[in-house]
Amino acid sequence: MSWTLDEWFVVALARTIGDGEVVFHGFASPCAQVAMHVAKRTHAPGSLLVEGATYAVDPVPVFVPPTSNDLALHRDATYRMRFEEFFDAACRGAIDRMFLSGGQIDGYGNTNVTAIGGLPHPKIKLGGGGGGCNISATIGALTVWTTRHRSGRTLVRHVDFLTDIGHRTPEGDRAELGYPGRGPEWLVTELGLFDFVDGHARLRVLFPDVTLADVDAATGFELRVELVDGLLPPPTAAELEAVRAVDPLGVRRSEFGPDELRRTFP
Amino acid sequence: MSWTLDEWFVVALARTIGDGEVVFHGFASPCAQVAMHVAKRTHAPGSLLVEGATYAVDPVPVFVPPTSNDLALHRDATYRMRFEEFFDAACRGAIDRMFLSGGQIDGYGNTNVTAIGGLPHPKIKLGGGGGGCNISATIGALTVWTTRHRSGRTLVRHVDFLTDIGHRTPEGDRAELGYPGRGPEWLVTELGLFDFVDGHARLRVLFPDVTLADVDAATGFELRVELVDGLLPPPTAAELEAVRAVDPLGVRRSEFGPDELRRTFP
Amino acid sequence: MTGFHLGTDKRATLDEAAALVPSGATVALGGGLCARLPMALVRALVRADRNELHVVGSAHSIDVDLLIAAGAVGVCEESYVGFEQDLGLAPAYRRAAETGAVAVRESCCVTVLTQLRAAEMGLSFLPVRGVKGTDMEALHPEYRRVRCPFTGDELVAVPPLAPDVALLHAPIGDAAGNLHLDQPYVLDERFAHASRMVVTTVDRLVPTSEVVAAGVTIPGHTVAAVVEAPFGAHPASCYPGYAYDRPHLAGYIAAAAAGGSQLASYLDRYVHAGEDAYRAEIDVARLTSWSTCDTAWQELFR
Amino acid sequence: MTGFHLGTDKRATLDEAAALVPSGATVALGGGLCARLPMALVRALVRADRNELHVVGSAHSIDVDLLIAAGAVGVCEESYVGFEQDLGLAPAYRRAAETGAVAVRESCCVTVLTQLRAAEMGLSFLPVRGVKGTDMEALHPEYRRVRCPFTGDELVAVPPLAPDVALLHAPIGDAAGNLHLDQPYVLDERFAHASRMVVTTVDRLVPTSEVVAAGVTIPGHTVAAVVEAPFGAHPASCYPGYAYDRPHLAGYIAAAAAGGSQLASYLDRYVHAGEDAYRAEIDVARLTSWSTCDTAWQELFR
Repeated sequence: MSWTLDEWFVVALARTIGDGEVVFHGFASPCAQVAMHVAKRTHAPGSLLVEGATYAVDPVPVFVPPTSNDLALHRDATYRMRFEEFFDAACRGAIDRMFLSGGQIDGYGNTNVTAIGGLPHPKIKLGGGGGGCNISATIGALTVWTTRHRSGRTLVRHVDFLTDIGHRTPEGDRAELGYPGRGPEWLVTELGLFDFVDGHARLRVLFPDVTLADVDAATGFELRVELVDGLLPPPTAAELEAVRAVDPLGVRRSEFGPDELRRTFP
Repeated sequence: MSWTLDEWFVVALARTIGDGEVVFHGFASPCAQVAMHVAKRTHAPGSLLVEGATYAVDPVPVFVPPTSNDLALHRDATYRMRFEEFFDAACRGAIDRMFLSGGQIDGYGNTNVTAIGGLPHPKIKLGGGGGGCNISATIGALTVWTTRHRSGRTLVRHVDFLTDIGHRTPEGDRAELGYPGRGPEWLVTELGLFDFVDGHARLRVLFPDVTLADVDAATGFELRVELVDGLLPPPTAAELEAVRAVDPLGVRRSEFGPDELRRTFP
Repeated sequence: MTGFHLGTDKRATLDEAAALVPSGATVALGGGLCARLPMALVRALVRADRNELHVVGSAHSIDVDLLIAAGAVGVCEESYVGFEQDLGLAPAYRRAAETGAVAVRESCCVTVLTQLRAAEMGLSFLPVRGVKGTDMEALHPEYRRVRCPFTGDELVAVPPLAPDVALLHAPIGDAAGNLHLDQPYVLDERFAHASRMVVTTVDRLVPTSEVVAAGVTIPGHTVAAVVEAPFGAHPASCYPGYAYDRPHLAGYIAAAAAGGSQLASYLDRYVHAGEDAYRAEIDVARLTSWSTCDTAWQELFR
Repeated sequence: MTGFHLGTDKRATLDEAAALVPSGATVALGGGLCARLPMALVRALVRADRNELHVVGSAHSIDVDLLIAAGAVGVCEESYVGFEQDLGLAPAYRRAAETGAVAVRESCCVTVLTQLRAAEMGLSFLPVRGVKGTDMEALHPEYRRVRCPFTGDELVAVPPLAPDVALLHAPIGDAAGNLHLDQPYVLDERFAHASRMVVTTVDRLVPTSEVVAAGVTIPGHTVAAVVEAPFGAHPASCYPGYAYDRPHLAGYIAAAAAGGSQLASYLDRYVHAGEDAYRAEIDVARLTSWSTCDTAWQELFR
């Protein structure tokens, strides 16, 4: 049995979901989207999935299309939340976990999905943050991810524009801001896996074809490292099968550069 | 052709509705409820009716039942507002007119539908105000009515409890309170018809079997009088036909005492 | 509500449902006036001898009045309790308000809605446009004033209202608690999302596919327990099943107005005897005749 | 919206509809991402040479980008503009933001929702829980802070947002403007109630009874004009009619990214040539094939 990095990456995201959690992903997030369904079909059958921009509850799509507001994603959902119903639930803390990515991510897990170079004079205007600015403050826990760690431009010391809240902003930490959400719990990259301690990312695991020097070279924020064994076991057969069944079009692959897509394991 | 006081009263209420107005009545308001449909079927075909506690838009009920949240009142409605949709529309000024009654009504058109004797020690606990407390502030204009003027206990100098806003409260007038609604425009009683000038009720017409002395004896607030002709013409055949067609059960009659129900015209 | 209620089988008995509502709880009552009231749950709470309930909602009738008649209510924060012009004032509510047996914190539909929305939106306050200048504010020392940072206007600020439990009744629902309602929904949707849990009865427990086909109004993830209770809203209406039972309501009002042994005998016959005995007393043929023709429908109200 | 739109016949042409949207107007765009976008109205506004529009909404794509590409937009206050991982950044938006040709007032879905609700509720402000600590506040000098009178917490206060016009597209609607939508409604309902008027296209203009049978999502009293425009959301999807037209979108993106003559030729061919010519270019068989089987559906995205 062999598998690709994109498959393992999705499995790593999926494992951040606890059984019985209420989980949401935003649009433009194929890896997170696939991961939610993988979790539901493997270790977290009791989770409740809110399907991205459709707000459908626990749908069973036959495939994941590359656009997030598509009828294919509603399949077999008993219920579709209204837009305001979902965002109210997120604001009052009824959603346990959300997946968040960013063009830039700092050591506190703050993300920039608005503009490289900031505003009003962006170097690159990114798409924008959707609802993350508010709901990153109140959702139970966040799984942050990027597939562009190796670029050296993604994990940065300071985000050029703070769109979504991590553990600490220039105006204070979550307690000082009055934010009930617990903030980023995991940061998953194509190089390895971070958790957060004292509100700062800490590297726990490297993918087997990655060295600490690779991560060090690619990370702009202070690199805290405390590696452990057993936190990123290889995908099980069931997990791989779920990834492939959920995502026959391979939309997850659109998040990765061509070099990363060539990585295979073991 | 002859008609009864309850029929003429409903016609008088109906005539306060302008063609093209968006009109609402609350629950426990059979006269107003029937009046809305009479107006729609006679002089105000372009009005939009929001049917009481069902929030159905422009239904055509076959009969008016004596309970306001009943499926019979939805008949042929294209649309039913949600509860919050109606109240939001009322709060932002999208509803042109509402009918309001009260156990007590003062000269400014403030009403008490909460408790005779006030709270916390009421002499008579009335049913309560529904949504009037807020929306009397913002709805375009109010038609206030009572069928108990003659009792002497209804039109009072001071309401024991101010539930719904008229033109002026102890905390100030509508401008001072920041209320965009224009307040009470008409006060219709079983004795006659008042308009409002400088924020105070002014008697304009008596029913033909009523004297000024009757009204004077029955009115607790300062009686301002400026009678005019032609403001309360007899019901037309079309109006009477509409009253009888809309209300075959005679629910409007439940608002009147037995003596008033015996009044016939001409 | 913070925290969804997961799980696919929430079926319960009326007693189990009542056990989720302790004395002293803040209870939102679904439906409105004499339609879709959770009467089987109300009766179960009376049998379970609850007291000091804090009831909240918009315009209600026999649900609140019966709870008060049975001594179950400490605080009443509804916008209206009564039987309109048809059957008049609510006798037990009126008496309890006049004697002080129940604390009257009458509210306004818009205020209650706004407070539920604050809970639903996770906000610690929301402003209302009205209330200022009325006597409602004196009745609610928990309200505050807040100045609009844009206009400088002073508005009334109200706190969030997150009921401990919302008691609902629906014509159909499934084992997971997905409910279909017909309009008007009144505050049932807002109650479901703002409350810590929904406890519901349904006239018919059906497969999920039947609820989905009719349309899911209240999602199962807001619901902690669902009880099949045919005629569970009676003597209120629950169309398309059954209409308003005017003779029963009139009988209740006479008993509640008289109090004493007449009230006790109503409670014995219609509450303490249990739901099976209750249903046996319903004139099913009459209350379901509304759909045969408009004349039959009208006859129900004469 | 203050003031309902009464009347039973609001049928209009695309040109008449566009005439209701002056340059400089604040325009809410219905639908979301690449679904149910009011593209025929967007094209009509470009043909009518509008400029300095202030567009507001949640997550959008070619609707906003095409308006920007054509020079129609002055201020962009959406929460996202782009084509997700599938087709990437929005080329015209990106260029206009980077050159300063459009003022970027990016917002958050929750903030926009809250501002619409303030307008809908007739309130001069509402608080949001988040935003504090982010750079969004600096981007919006119109926000204020407000102190919660209960907790003492400082919250961000946002003003009401009442768009001059909401441009919607629906699969079906009647002459009075009653519209049926399938979920997700995104912000269409909120736009309809918060805006001064709705201007809408429908794939099919049908009798009222057909809209009622499907369910009225947007009531006619919010709607000022309704235009029958088959494939009016294309190249976005409008199920059950038609799916996302990926090749068309890719072609647009290439043209918009190139700018200059390539963009001009896209506009000539697909916008200035008019809707009849536009519809003639649509591969109807392909886009309606999604319903035949899951395999065909998947093929649309390969």
